[in-house]
Amino acid sequence: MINKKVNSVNDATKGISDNMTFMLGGFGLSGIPENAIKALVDSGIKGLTCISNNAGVDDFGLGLLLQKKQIKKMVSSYVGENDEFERQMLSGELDVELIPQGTLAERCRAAQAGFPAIYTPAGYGTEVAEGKETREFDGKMYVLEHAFKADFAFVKAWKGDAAGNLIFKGTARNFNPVMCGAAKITVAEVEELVPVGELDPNQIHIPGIFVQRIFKGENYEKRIEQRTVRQKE
Amino acid sequence: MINKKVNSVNDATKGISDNMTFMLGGFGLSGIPENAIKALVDSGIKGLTCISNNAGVDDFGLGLLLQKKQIKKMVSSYVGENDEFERQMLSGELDVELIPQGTLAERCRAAQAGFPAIYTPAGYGTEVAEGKETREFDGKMYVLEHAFKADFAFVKAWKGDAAGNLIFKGTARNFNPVMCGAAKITVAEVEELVPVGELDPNQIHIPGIFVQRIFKGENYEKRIEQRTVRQKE
Amino acid sequence: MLKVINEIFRVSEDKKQNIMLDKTGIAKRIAKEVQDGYYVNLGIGIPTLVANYVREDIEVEFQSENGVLGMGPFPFEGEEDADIINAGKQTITTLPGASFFDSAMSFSMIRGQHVDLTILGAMEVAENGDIANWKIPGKMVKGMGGAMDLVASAENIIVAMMHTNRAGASKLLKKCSLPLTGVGCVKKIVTNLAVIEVTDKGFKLLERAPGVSVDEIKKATEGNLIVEGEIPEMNI
Amino acid sequence: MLKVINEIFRVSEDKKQNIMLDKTGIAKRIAKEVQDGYYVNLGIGIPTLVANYVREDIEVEFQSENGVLGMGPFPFEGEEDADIINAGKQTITTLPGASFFDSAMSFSMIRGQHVDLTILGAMEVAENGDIANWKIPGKMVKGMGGAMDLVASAENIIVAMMHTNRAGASKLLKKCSLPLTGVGCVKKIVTNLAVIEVTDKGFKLLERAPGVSVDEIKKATEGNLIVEGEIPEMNI
Repeated sequence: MINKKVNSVNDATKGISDNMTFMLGGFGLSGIPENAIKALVDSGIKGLTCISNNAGVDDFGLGLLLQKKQIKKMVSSYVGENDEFERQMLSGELDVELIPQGTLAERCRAAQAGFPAIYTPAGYGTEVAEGKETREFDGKMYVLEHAFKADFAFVKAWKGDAAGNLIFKGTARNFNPVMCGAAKITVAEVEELVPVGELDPNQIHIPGIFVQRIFKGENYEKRIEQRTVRQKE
Repeated sequence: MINKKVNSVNDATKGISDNMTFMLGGFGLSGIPENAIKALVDSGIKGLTCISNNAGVDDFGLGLLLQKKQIKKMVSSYVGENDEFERQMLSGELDVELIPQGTLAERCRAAQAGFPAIYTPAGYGTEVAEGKETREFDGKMYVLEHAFKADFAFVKAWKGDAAGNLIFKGTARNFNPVMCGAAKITVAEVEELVPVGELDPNQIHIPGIFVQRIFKGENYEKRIEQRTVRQKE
Repeated sequence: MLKVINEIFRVSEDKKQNIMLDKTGIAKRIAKEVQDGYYVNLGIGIPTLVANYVREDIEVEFQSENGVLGMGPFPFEGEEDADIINAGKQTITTLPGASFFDSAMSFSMIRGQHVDLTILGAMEVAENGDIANWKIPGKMVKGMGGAMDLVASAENIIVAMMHTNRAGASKLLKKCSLPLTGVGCVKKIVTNLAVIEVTDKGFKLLERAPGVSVDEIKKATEGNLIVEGEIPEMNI
Repeated sequence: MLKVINEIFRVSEDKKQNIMLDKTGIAKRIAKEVQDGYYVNLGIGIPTLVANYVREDIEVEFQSENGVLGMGPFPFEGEEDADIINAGKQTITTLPGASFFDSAMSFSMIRGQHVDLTILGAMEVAENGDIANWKIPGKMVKGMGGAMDLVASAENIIVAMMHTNRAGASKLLKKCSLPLTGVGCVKKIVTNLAVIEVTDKGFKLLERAPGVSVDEIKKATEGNLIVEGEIPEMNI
């Protein structure tokens, strides 16, 4: 077993620096790498490009990095829950590249799987396709989209082991698996770090080969964005 | 819950006919859809194109279809365990397209995921790339390979439910998941058909949406090709 | 099974109190398009309401692009789980037979046309089936989320929207003025005034909302409106 | 952990009795190239033997392209499972920390260069790094299996083979005569005679097998052989 365990988020984020490109898992505030984000905020590094489906809210998730103006560019599919984001974007301080959600997922997967580019129908005929190669296959039009290149991927899983194996929970899975191995270094934080051999090899979502560093995260807030409930009758 | 359960392999293979293209899961004899193969043999349909990593052995797996000369063309990555196969190939009765194993997997996945084609480095500069488009990305050469088009995919899983959800076991997983939803109709046979709700939604390998018909297979032989063991000391 | 969903969605709807009757009517009419055995992706807004009115004698599964198939009702108070949400970031539950998966597999379902019906809102639809629903230049841009993947992939797209915008201008146009979400993809539109099919020749009027005249629909439709024979009233 | 594998592989090797000493020697020499923390894909034949000789004080995981990472020794008699095999279709076991996955993910590991070292056999290697190992025209063609994906993707490929074929002809050529498996991909070759690096200028001799002279290696090498300075003997 190749040991990927590090003891702290500081060890896990070793090597981060200004102007790097990061991938960050999560959909809304669900399944975001809370510990890594906090460490990035504390580090004070700036000029970051962040590839993440969303940009958090004003006071949580990537919003924390935005507050401190550490992000130069966001690559996302949906960013609408964040006033500071809006201010920075409209003032031109923040560069924003909006891309379709499935394209975002697949450009991560392409990087993970060694594909240079993919042809997707999403965005054909729209401004998303401007300046990009388009091509017809079987009478349908597709846009050529390239694999992402990133320095670090920060993902959050439910359970993991020192071999780097990961299991995600519910819809907190989202973009986390496709970002594993899609950057030069993948850092996984987990709620539970279990002994090697405890996870069923048949039920591992991401094998450890895609993960370089793993640590047990602390103090998960797991904030809910839209608390919708029903009453017991 | 949308019910995919059928009661027999005959119901499951309804609609098969001469000259169709089938995908069949399995690696060697591991994880092959034994019940479906038997039904195809019994049906007597001919002129088949079979997309399958291997071609079985003389008296098991796809070898059974070869014995009855039902296969017109094989698309595989490795076919070396089968005398009848060799005879038919050398005599020209059988058309064989050999493609790299990773390309085979990804051409299935492309069909499943709605991608028309992929760029893979495998086979560049070899006869596999002859007549195909090649292209450079970042200084490396890739070959354009197209998504498969198939009429039926026959897969074998370990556990499944009437919603079509599947869980595979060990390396019997192999090509089975990527073939689900990669053909017009996906037929899954399972060793255990469990009540809907029993499978953990977090641990399902293939969601039921990719499966059109599911049934409980019978009399699995699960033959071992290379029985390698060690002695207890 | 659906009964449970229906009851729940109604609860939330009643609670909100801001659902206009015609939005409910649109949802009710669209619900009739949902067939037994359909996998359905519902957009945010009016489309979400459709789940309330699907017939109870058919089986339908709802997919949410953030990674769940087999969505159920909202959780009971106190049972909500931050790890189980829908694409609108709302806490949800799952029904028996549900599954969770990653974003790549979710869009494999969508792009690979395994989802049978996509219902979404729009700011504008053009008579050639173009749709615009993600961006108003100069205003805050929230992003397209999964909408571009959905409209580029789905064979069966129904748009749920009001026939005109707040200023009274038609949203059914000769040509979209806003940045497009997808081209030539919308097949059917259900508005507060009409059911319209998008054909090679333009908007074809299929049904009128109760009490609405063909003339009123014509007036509210900027694009070419094809009216052939008697136009029946919607049966909701 | 590796100790277990080693013991096991040795058992199977002893049992077979058909392993030539030089093949074992090749495997032993290649084993020295395996570093701590490596994920390794081993081809069939000599490469499989490499697992026997990896240092016991380092951690290595073996990947098999049919869908397993963390392969262990063969199972005890009676414990073999048809659902747990390697790419050679042999029954295997897994070690703690192992995982199973589908063929697409397996080749994501390979194509995505997450596997650190690929060791495979060859029929021919050319001085530009081309490799041929899957087809002899006119003879039975078994297929390339995963070899083309492996050689097209891996950054670190070591070929394990005899220096000459059964007819005594060199397998290290100016140009491959057989259909290629991949182009310009081989970095290192370990044969029964030598350790050779593939450079821009051709085969560079790094080490001699014990007792083998530079002249003997030159004679057995059809391609350009670069000999610079004193060539040390392999340390096995």
